[in-house]
Amino acid sequence: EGAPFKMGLLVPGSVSEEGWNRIGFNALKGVEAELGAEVSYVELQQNPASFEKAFHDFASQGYNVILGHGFEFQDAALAVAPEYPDTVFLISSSYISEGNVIGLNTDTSQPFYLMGVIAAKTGKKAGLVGGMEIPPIKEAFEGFTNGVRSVAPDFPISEVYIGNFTDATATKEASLSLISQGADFVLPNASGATVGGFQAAAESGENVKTFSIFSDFTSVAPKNILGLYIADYARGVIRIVGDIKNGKKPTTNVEFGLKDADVMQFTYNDQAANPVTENVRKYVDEVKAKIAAGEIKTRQK
Amino acid sequence: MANSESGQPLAVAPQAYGALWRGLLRPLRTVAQPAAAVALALACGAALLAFNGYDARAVIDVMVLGVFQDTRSIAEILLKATPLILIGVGLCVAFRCSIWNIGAEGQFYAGAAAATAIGVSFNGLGAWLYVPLVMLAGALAGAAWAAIAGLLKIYFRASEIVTTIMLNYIALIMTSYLVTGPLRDAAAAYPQSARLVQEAWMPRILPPTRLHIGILVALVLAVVMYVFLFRSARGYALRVVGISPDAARYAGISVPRNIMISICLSGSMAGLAGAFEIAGVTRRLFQSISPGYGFEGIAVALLANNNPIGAIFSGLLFAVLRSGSELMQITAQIPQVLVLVIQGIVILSVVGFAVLRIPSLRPSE
Amino acid sequence: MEDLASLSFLAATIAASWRLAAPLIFASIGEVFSERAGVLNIGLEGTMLAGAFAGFAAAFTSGSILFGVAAAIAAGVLVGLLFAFFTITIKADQIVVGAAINLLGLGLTAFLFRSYFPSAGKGIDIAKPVHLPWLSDLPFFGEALFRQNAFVYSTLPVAALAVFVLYRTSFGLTLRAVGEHPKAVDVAGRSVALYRYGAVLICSALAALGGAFLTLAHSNQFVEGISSGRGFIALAVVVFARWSPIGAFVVSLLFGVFYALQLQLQAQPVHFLPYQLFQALPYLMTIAALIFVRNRVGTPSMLGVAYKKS
Amino acid sequence: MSGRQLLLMDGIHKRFGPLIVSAGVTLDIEENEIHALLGENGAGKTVLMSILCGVLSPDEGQIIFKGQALKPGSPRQAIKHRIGMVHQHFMLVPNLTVAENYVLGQGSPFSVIRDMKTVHARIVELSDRYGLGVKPDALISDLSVGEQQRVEILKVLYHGVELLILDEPTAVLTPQETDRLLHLLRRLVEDGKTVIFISHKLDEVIRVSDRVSVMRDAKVVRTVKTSETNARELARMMVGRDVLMDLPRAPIEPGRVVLSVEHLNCDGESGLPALHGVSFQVRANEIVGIAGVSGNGQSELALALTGLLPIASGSVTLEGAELVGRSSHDINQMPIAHIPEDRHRMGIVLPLPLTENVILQRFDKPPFSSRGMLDMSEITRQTRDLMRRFQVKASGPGDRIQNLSGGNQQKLVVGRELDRRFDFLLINQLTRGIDIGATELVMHKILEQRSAGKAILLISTELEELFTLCDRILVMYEGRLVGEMPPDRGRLEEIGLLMAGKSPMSAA
Ligand SMILES: Nc1ncnc2c1ncn2[C@@H]1O[C@H](COP(=O)(O)OP(=O)(O)OP(=O)(O)O)[C@@H](O)[C@H]1O
Ligand SMILES: Nc1ncnc2c1ncn2[C@@H]1O[C@H](COP(=O)(O)OP(=O)(O)OP(=O)(O)O)[C@@H](O)[C@H]1O
Ligand SMILES: [Mg+2]
Ligand SMILES: [Mg+2]
Repeated sequence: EGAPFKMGLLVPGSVSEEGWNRIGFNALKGVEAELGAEVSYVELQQNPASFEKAFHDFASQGYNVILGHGFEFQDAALAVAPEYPDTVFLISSSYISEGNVIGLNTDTSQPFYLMGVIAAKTGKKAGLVGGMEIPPIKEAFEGFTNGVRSVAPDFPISEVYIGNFTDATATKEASLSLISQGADFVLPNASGATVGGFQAAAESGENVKTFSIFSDFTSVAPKNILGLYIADYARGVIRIVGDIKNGKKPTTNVEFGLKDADVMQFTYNDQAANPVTENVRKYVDEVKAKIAAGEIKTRQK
Repeated sequence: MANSESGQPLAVAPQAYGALWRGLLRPLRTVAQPAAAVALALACGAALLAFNGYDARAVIDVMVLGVFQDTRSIAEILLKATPLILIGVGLCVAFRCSIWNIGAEGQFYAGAAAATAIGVSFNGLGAWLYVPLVMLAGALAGAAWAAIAGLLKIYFRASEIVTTIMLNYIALIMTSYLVTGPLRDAAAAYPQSARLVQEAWMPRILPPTRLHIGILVALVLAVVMYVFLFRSARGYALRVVGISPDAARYAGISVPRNIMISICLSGSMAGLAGAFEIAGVTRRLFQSISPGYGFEGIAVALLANNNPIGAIFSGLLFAVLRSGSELMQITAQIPQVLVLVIQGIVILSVVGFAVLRIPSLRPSE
Repeated sequence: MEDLASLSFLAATIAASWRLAAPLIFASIGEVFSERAGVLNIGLEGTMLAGAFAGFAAAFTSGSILFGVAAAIAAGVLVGLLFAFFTITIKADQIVVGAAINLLGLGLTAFLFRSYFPSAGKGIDIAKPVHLPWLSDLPFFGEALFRQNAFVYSTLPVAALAVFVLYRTSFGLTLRAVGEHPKAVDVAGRSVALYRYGAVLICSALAALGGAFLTLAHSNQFVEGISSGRGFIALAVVVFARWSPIGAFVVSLLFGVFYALQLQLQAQPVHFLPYQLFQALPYLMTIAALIFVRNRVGTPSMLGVAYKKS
Repeated sequence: MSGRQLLLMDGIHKRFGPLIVSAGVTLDIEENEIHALLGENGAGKTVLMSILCGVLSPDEGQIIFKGQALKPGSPRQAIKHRIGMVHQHFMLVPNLTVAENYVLGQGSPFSVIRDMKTVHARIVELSDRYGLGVKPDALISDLSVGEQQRVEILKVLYHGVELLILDEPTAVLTPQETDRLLHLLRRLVEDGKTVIFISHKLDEVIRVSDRVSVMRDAKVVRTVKTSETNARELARMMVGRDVLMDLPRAPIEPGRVVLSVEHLNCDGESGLPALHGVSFQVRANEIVGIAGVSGNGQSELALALTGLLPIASGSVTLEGAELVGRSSHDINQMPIAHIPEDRHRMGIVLPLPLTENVILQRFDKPPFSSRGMLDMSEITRQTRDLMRRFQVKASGPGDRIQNLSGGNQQKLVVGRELDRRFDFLLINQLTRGIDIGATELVMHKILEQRSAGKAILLISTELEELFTLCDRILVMYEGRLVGEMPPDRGRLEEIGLLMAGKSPMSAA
């Protein structure tokens, strides 16, 4: 029992970018700091062929927990897991629960639903800019759309995909093009390239509104960002990994939502040129409570 | 590996001692040069690490000992080398015909998509039929995708450099459409195709590792392509077209025909690589099935001086570097992107050494 | 779909086209110089990344965009020297070295970015749009053309300067000769190698500027691989433009138009086509355009061939 | 000829790898003379001159010009001392105009080109003075070879020369053009300039030069006064044996018609009509010559006959089989052999070894290949054999053909073509640039083919060659056949006029 507790992380991109990969990285660092675990990570550039090997590399070196940060790791984990019954394979944004492979999911559609509500209450037209059409993005946008629809069924929404997660310039141009077509609420969601969307909002005047997602981007567009949705996925992961360390392996998949206030922080930016009014905030709080209580479905499952 | 002479069959009558001397010296040189180049590149990588505050010893630990630690590691290297060798060998053929096919990446995607389409479609076909069928589908689709650039060149004089680059983007976008549309696995959340029917899976040759027959096919094809290029009549015609289209026309060698042959051959190899990746490794089609194999394949071919046998070695080298870089990140948290730097330096030092030591390698006017 | 036909849609598309074209204009005009001198530099992508990173790093630490521009040019010149040393002095194959430059550019910028900017969430203040008196307030043209930043405007003087240098100076004349008949230049008593060095350095410096445009004048951050293939597109632009700087400017703009258009079309609320079709539009249009302008001439005849003095 | 020394090249050594191309050459040139340089192909004439004007640097030795040692390997230095060279392969940039070519390398590299008007004016003035007819704004790529030659000479004059070097300037000129050139050279000497003149044509050398230096095996073996020697002696000095200057041509009656061309029309590569209703026949045992100034449709005729240029209308039959409409691949399968005009562009593949050049058309046929695979040992054997029979000088069959001198390349091409199975042999420029020894050899081989019953069409700008070999000579002008002549040297004048587009009748 003298062996140190070890956790490994697989990310599908670069941890240096603000965005999805950074979230996973922060979780890893949190586990290291709070649980005293020995940690390591590997970046796999969206290449499915290398996933299995990376799991093997970690597992064969005696790692106790391996977090595959993204549903795309699920297949590879399932293939490798039977060989290492003592290792727990956690998969982000997955609903899996098969032996030692456990899905962790942050239901992003919930905060995006709230953003949709705000958009519909404060604006005339919404524009969404996605990286690639993959589930976390689509789920988020679905939540946003449902949020909008719950307030104003005819509220126009446009969607643009730039086709990658690196071209911040494309995100910016796509956002500008949406704004030129009348969108006054733009929401970028493209991992490393997200920042371009805020840039576009900042350049288009104070009437264009947006929302900072996953990280704090207020310095890029202080007048335009109405609020922040910060995902502290790390808190959730630390909780689960702590349980595992203490011998309490989860038996089903885990889903974080607005109910987990430590994981999902939803706040407002009072520096915004047109801050969200008290009335709207109150309405949003009610919706939020209902979502947390499971009374509102933010997306189909 | 970077030996131009092996690219030209000079059957000079053997003068006993000279031949013996050459026989000993040439292999030595061909091994020594790249080895020195790689050592230099690793040293540069280590210096870069040390300079930026990382633990530089990790490079040596991992590169020299780590990557070959067990059967699985070696199998994984061969697995990575498979697409690189296949694409590199194919590009040797295209480049020898002066067809600058930058489109192996797109042809790889085309092959992968076709292999998937075939691989998910039938049941009860039997592996002995299904496996070749999947390979054929990949090769044909790769060739067809490349043929577009060939036809555009022949009929519209459109530079293949431009068209293959464009076709790369289009193939990527098409794959994205396929996995979110027609080929999408309805049951999965992730945009990916359904899993291939088990009979279509490439037989594994070293269980429990993932190594499959693809590597054997790649090695055989490298030899076949070498013989084709430098020992066969048709390969000779192809090289003449590559050096001097006017001389080819004068000699009654059809230039368009050889353009099509070379670009389709290289496309089919890239397509085949795509099929192997699907049916041998991932078993599904994803949007980003290639981490840039097609571009790395260009470097593989060029590093091998467009010699298919050489491409085996440069392909292996690049696979080792990639494997090592993943391991380095796990063991020493060294950013994996360092591998790109090391690859770049390997190429530069190989051409540097080659030019220093073999005068005949200097490009002639 | 009625707003497709509206003037403001048009103005926005034109403005976006020019912005999207700007990095391509820099890089492709640079490549025109290099290829006119007979040097095929496929290392544009890596060079652009070097410029994007150096520009960002310098501007981030100093807070000055001008400093960023200077750093980007310096980085471009360094990359150019490396490329030139291997291709011109050592006479290694230009495509091989170009491929290596691309790997180095991508790898080194990512490596350094991670090592020194672990969490650069803040980014830099990018170049501001320049308000031109009177012009910027014109009803339609103001929005379409005259609300850009200095980088975008500078594509015009850069193109004009390129034309002047290439066709009106002794340097340009010799440069064009070097790509066609280097020996004639040698016999005329000029160093082929020196001119090729010059051409490559101009090429790399401009490509690096194109890269710096991305971080200093468009998005305020460096992202690994931010050039996203623009270096390769620029190569295509040069061929399409028949090795002319004006052509490179126009073709880059055309590409910008296609790209802006696909973004605009995707954003249209009612369409039943897969969005990938729109994404493919710029590339499909390029191929279509190549078919229409068949029978090209003007490839420098010594393109890609090293020059050996004896 | 003043008798004062202008230039001394002393003990020049130069090697390319193992090949010694200058073995301690010493050459002295006097002021105001025309000094001819003679030598077999590959003797090292071009290399020596390249060293003189700084394009190559010598391994050893020094160059003393007007009593001053020149820095070796510096073209600038040579230009500064007003040493100018017209190269065997033209040094003109094809996509630039004449004037632009002239200002290339002039002035500061960072200067703006302003004064093109002055440049044009000076070109026109010089051109008029020497009667060269050079247009300053013409694009080089639009000019014929002869015109380019004059542009080259004027370029050197434009830059102002004291020592003018001409490397085989007459190889592509018509007799009239050659006459004009030789006159020009004499005028230049009268103007105080000095000329070094390289040629394989002894009669020109005798006519124009004051002294002759002969090179053999990378050395200058002798320098003599022209007035004290003759062609036969010069030939012996070069080759080391007596050379037959006039080959005996057995009188044979021509046999059946092998090639028949009727009303041939076709367009050139530029798209303009190049041939207008060309009709002629070539019979077995017959050599038919086509004379003409280059650029009058001869190239197009050769390409059309071999399927390399599409034929607009007309008919070409070979042994009764129609060639029109067939691909060059098909025509290659027929009993036809073709010695092309531009060997660098078509006849050979420069970076490939001799072996792979020998098999160029027959690579997929026995004995060179069987079942699709090349038989390398057989190919090597055949290459050696061909090298021996045609006296091709090279370090071995594996040598890259680009390392051979032009004459040796030509011998290989001639040998390769004569080894093919053919009834009709098409030759476009047989002896261009090859030395008299090699000329004798290949002419001899061609006459052998004539005796063996082959039909031969010889296109040439070289009247001497046509007179020696042909049974009859057709003259081509602006894409038309304008006359037929017997190979009678006495009617040289008449042929010259026909070639210039003038009817001999009206001229007379
Ligand atoms: N263009 C053609 N027209 C008619 N027959 C042809 C043509 N090309 C090839 N053939 C015939 O088909 C056979 C196939 O041989 P091969 O493939 O070597 O043809 P090829 O034209 O010589 O090929 P390459 O163009 O590579 O030289 C040839 O021997 C010839 O008889
Ligand atoms: N760059 C080179 N590399 C290697 N060998 C060369 C080179 N240039 C010339 N040679 C060789 O040097 C020798 C002399 O060549 P050179 O061109 O001077 O002959 P030449 O006397 O001018 O012949 P010709 O009458 O055919 O023009 C030849 O054997 C030739 O093959
Ligand atoms: Mg053939
Ligand atoms: Mg010569």
